Amino acid sequence: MRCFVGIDLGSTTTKAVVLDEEGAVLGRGITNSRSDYDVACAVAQREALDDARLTLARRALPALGRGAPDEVLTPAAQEALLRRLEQRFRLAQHLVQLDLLGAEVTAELPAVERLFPGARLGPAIAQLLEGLRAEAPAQFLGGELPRTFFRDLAASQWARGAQAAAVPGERPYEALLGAFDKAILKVEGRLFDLGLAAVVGQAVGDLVEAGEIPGGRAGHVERALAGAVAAPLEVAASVGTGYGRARLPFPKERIRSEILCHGLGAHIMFPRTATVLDIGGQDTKAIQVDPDGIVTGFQMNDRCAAGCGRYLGYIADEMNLGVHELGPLALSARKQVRISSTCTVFAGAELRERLALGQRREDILAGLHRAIILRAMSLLARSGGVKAELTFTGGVANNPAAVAALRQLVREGYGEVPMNISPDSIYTGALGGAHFARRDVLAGAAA
Amino acid sequence: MTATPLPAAPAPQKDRSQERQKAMLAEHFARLAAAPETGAKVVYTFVPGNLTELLLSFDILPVLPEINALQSGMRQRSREFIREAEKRGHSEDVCTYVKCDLGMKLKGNVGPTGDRLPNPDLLLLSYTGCFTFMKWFELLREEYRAPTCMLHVPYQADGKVTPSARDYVVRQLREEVIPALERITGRAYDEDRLREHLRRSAEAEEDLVRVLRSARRRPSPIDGYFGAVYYVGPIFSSFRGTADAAAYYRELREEVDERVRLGLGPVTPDGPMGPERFRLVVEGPPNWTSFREFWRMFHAEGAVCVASTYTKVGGTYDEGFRHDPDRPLETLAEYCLGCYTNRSLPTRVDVLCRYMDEYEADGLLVNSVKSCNSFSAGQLLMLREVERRTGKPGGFIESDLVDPRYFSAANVKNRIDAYLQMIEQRRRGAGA
Amino acid sequence: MITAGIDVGSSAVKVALVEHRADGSRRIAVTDRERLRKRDVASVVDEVWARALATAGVTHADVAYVATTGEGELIPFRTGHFYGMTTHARGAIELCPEARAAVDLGALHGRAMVMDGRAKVLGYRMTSQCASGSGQFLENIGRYLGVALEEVGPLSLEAKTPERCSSICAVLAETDVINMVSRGIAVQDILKGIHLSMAGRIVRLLTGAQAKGVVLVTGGLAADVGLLEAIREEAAAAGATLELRAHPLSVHAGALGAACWGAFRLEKLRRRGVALGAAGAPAGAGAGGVG
Amino acid sequence: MVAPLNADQPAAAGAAPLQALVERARALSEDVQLEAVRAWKAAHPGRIAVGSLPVWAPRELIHAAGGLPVGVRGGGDGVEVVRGDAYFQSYICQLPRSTLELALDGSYDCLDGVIFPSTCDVIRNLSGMWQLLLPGKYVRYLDVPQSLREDLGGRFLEHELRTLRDELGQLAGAPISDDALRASIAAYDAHRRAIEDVYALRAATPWLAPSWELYLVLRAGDVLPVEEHTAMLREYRELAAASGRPMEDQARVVLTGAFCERPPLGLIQTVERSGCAIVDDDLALGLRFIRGDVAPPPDEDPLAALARAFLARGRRCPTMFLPDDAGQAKGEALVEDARRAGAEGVIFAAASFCDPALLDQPMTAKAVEAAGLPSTSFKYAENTGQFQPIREQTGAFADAIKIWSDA
Ligand SMILES: Nc1ncnc2c1ncn2[C@@H]1O[C@H](COP(=O)(O)OP(=O)(O)O)[C@@H](O)[C@H]1O
Ligand SMILES: Nc1ncnc2c1ncn2[C@@H]1O[C@H](COP(=O)(O)OP(=O)(O)O)[C@@H](O)[C@H]1O
Ligand code: SF4
Ligand code: SF4
Ligand code: SF4
Repeated sequence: MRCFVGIDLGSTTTKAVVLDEEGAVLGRGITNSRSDYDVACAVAQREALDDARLTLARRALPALGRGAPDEVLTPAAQEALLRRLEQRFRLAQHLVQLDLLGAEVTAELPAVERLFPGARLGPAIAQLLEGLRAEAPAQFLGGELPRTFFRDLAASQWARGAQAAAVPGERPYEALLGAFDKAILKVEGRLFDLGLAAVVGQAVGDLVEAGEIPGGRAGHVERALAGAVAAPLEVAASVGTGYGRARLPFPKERIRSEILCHGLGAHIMFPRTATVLDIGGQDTKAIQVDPDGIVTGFQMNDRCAAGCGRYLGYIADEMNLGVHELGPLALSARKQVRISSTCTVFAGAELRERLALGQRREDILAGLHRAIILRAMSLLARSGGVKAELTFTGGVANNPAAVAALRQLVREGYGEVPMNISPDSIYTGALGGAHFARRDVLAGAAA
Repeated sequence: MTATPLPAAPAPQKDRSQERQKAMLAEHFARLAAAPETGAKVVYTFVPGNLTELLLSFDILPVLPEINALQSGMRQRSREFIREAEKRGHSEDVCTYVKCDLGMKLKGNVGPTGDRLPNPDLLLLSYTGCFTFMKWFELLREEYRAPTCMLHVPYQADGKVTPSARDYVVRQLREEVIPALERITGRAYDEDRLREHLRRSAEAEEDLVRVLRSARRRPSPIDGYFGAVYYVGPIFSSFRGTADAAAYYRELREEVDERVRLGLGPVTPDGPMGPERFRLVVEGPPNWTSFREFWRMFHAEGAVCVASTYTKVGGTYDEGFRHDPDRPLETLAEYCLGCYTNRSLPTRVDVLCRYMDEYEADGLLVNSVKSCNSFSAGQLLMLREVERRTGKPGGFIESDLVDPRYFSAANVKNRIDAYLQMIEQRRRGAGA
Repeated sequence: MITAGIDVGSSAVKVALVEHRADGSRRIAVTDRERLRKRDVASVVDEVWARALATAGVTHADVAYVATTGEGELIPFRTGHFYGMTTHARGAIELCPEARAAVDLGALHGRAMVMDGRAKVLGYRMTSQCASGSGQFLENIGRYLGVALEEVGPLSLEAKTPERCSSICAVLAETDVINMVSRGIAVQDILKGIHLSMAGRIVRLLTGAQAKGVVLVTGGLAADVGLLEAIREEAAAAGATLELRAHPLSVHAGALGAACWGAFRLEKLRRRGVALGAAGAPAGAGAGGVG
Repeated sequence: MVAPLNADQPAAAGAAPLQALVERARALSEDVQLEAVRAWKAAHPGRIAVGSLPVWAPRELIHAAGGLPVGVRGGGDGVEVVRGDAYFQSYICQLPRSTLELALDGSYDCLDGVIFPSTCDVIRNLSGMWQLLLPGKYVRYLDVPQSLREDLGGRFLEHELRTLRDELGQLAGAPISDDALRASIAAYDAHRRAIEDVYALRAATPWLAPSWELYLVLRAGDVLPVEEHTAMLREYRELAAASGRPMEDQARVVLTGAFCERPPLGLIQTVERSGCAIVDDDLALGLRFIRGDVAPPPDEDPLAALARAFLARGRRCPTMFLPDDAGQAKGEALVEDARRAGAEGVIFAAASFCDPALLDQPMTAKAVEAAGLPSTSFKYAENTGQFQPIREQTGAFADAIKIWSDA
């Protein structure tokens, strides 16, 4: 079938959205932006297409719910099957990447050992890799799927393992980390092909084992599912946007500014959107749109990256937390410490100074989130204010403390304004891009 | 803030006028280089509120430190000059024009033509539209140990030239400036000569205005920002009131008239511009260190700047002001008081709205430069006001005049593209 | 007599023990350093302190004066505190008596000081609010590039056509770097470009403080040979006559300087007839231990 | 790292009244929303309150119109700036942002007008922004002459002041009489003397009147009627002199450059706690702008006297041009002040992006150095929250002065 792709190459993450002919979202994909833009795009697009195939599988499943009573797959079983399929798929991908990592680390070993005379890392590294491998099934087949990218997931496990394994002189911590840092870049630059089809059998098998699918139906279910995920997807058009769009391997007319894409994306998700606030990794945008989703005005932060998503990243690093953990922690604050500087680079220093003054971590975090949103409020004011409805997009919209601070400050400044936040807000730009792609093709067909 | 590049750099138009301007400048710098031998007197002064006719009437050669700074920016020397000034304890925060000029002095005071510039016999501090000028000459005074003559030009806070302000300036001209010029030249003030220069100024001003106004046509035959910074060159600097300048503007006017007749658009350093797609009014000075690259971000997209405020810092002739030979000192005072950045913010908003209207622009773009508080403080409000009054969208970019550290091409281009795409989308409606 | 200096930095804790002999000569008994790596500062201090004492084979009670510096003001067992530039200047003189200036390049700040032969600080400059070009920044970039801290310097020395970062902000510079990689710029050239931008700032600090002659680089970045080279180049380009040096113990300059000032202070107090209790007695009034 | 900032408490016996005074001053100095002004207006119906931005404005004229002169100096670290930031790029100082924030949130509604004295391009343009954003409010941009000649600058200033006098009279509903102006000048002469007395006490015995405390007392003057503030200053001087606080061994420094945007209190405390005693400063430059008394002889026009005092005894601070024939080179005045206060060093503290202060600094620093005084410099913003780098710097500065003081 024909589909349309929007790709948002952000400073932090690269997002892709796939639409079907009717403009419904088929799939979404995300990866961390990296120096090889082509790979980042390819990975995000491949993920989105895989996700699209999952959607197709979901669409195909109800058919399995029809037939003789002892043959039907109950809706619960269908759900379980889909979930399992996704889990199996993510696990398989993870294992492939661990293999790549193992190979790369091993290849880098001599170079690293040369830097640390006397170091012998081989056995420790083998052990570290083994540990990662052993942990994988529980990580993916248990409950929630991990929400972080391979890089981050592996990095934190690796750091933990390295800390335990380190012995000064013989196996310095720095050397163990260094080997990982080198290898991970290579791993990220590698494209690997792993279709969903490869794990259909495993997923079905798991459910048979769990007694959710009658053993006799296994073959039938497997065939139906494999057929659905193997359906050919033809990308009819793609539009690129985002910070790195100028370097996307797209012709110029297939590139749209982030402003237009975020405006349109927000309009598509929430048609009554009048104002869009987008906080990404290193910029913040305030956009005004008309009832058709056409941008009427916008403002972006100036050259200083203070108060953007990266700021939270630095803070999280400093606290040894994941970015997604910051918001919940901040929400548990009892009071807010007033923070004035949102300079990203000094965030850590300020944090330490405040902690040393005896202030609580949660309270400082609450203050930091408010400070970020205060800056965003200025930008909103600059762009013409907050009008109903306000849609909050970009990665930072995933942060509940940022959302809470925004709600409060909007109420203080503008009264009760309906506010939209979608769990998929990080894909807003890519969604807008995909719609531009679709419109371009439809307009071309009409002409 | 101010003034204009040597056309020796990227030439927008290989026209006769262009050649003439180049020759005028070369001659001027040659005279400056020879000053130590010829004994010609040299006065350093600023562009906004310059008293060129008066200086000419004393046969004094003006040097404009702002132009030094600008040229250093275009010649890619500013980074090193600014570094030199910062090395001497200047803050990263302050106006880079000052630092760039100071750095050039510290590095031997070699001007754009490669000749050493002569030291000043007098620092004529005509302090118009910006407080930094005062500090600038205090700093130069320490370097050159030259006498300083202050001409304090009050601000047009209420949007008009008050009689008290004019009298104050005239009296200063008469009692401070003229005596200082007499002192250094040993000559008496010759009002008839001054009148003669003023008459020529008015002539050139008439032609310049006609050139600038040609941008009201579609397509506009000129770029009223990037191109016009070359056009205002002679009149903003050492040539206002000379026969050369009058001839230059006559020639320029004829050339532009010809373009109009032929229905041509502007010429850019990369050749004639393609079809005109966007008409913009621009507020704020340009960036000099990446001038061509900056211009290209506009013309490559078919955006022409039809009017700009920067080209009015050395006089707001298009608002009707002409030097009047019959009231020589009064006219100089009114000229100083009327320069663009000496006008209150509400007046500046009025000017911009008028431009939007008269030049049928699609939008207002502000290039906010870090150096210049005089221009920049309040621009965001001006933008909002113009948007509100005209209903046209505003765009906002940030850079600097001559500090390459503050020009991020990717950043600026990103915003300009988004802005132009927005105008396009609005024009086309939802289907874009 | 033994005095100690403890330098609590933003990325590492450094300890130095100095033995002062009766004839006025000194010997550096122990230097030790432990990276914080986001661990609790107090426990890291305790760890390195105990280790240093053990290495020297002395006990806490043998130490006549414990001088803190950096962010070490709150260490409970300190005798007195000296500010960072005071101690780095002293440490620099200790390591390199000809030095008349020092530049301390640590994880977050850079600071230049000019001093006389007695380590009297005559002038100094610190980096301002905007933090681009700190050691931390270099570490982040290294991680992006998959280059270990120890490799950064040697790689930078190999650069042929360094590519400068345009951004003034460290965050935006990170993106610049990704951009460069995507444009196929060699790692060597990127690192050198970053070194040059950092060096530009550092040279401005030095010249701003009016440094001349021998300059000792102190702090962790003294180990970065690429940065040192870049500073030399930038200094030459700026026409500054500086002779840049580094010492293997450069990173310990703050702790060493603190230990030396501790002895100086002790002497001064003794002359005034004030006796200090055993080390660990609470520090006297006032934030500074000097005066 | 440092003890909580509000731990400073007056120590010795008799501390209670001093403490009460300081607490009152603290409350007034934190009153950026001008509650005190509102209260004053309620108690004095029909009278005007007129604000002025730093540096110098003729408060005497407002006072003579029966009005309350109010210092408009931004929000310090006490307000969250949203709309103010919306109008200013990141490379402009903080003062206009928080000032505009307060104007837009209604805090300045109690002001009948605002005077913007010629200070810098930022404040100049702010006057225009005020006109656009708060239409209908009285706004006066007050140009001050850069020519010191009485027949030139003097005449111009007199004309400016006369315009202001007429306009304030209209605002207040009755013209300002010469007698009223004379009385107001006298009130401000007394105020100037009271300030100088406190400064003198601090310069002699800084430990008795620590600067963080004096700073609060000075800032209270932004909202207090001049008579009350004079009384407060006198009372403070007496209480502080009698406080019996122990002497501290600190380096004696002059703090300069902070004449417009106010540094946060924590910054002053940081400087003091790192070992520096501030013995002179330009934190209240506007109030100390004219040195000595203005009071004219009975036969002289008081307005002309004010203009003349400005020309003859106004400070040549960074916002003013120093003419060739001023009789003094750049920075000499600062060196003199430092000598008079017995300072051992100079700290240049400028607001970030403050062109007047920062462009002046290399010149004055050179003069200071030539006079053999060490100096150091840093930048701040009114809402600076990170004092660590500043403490390192002033601490090292104090260390150097103290270690070598008797060597
Ligand atoms: N799950 C999450 N929880 C909290 N914050 C998140 C999450 N995911 C992303 N972010 C924030 O979003 C930022 C990246 O936003 P994004 O819109 O992807 O930026 P860009 O488009 O510039 O790449 C990160 O810096 C981080 O602060
Ligand atoms: N071998 C090395 N090569 C290059 N840089 C190094 C090396 N070791 C440490 N550094 C740098 O030194 C910095 C730490 O310096 P240090 O003076 O200890 O900082 P602080 O006192 O702020 O903790 C680190 O950020 C790191 O970038
Ligand atoms: S380093 Fe901090 S203050 Fe400087 S530009 Fe970056 S975020 Fe802004
Ligand atoms: S502040 Fe602006 S007008 Fe003033 S000297 Fe600098 S660039 Fe020119
Ligand atoms: S702080 Fe400086 S730049 Fe800012 S308003 Fe005051 S004088 Fe002007």
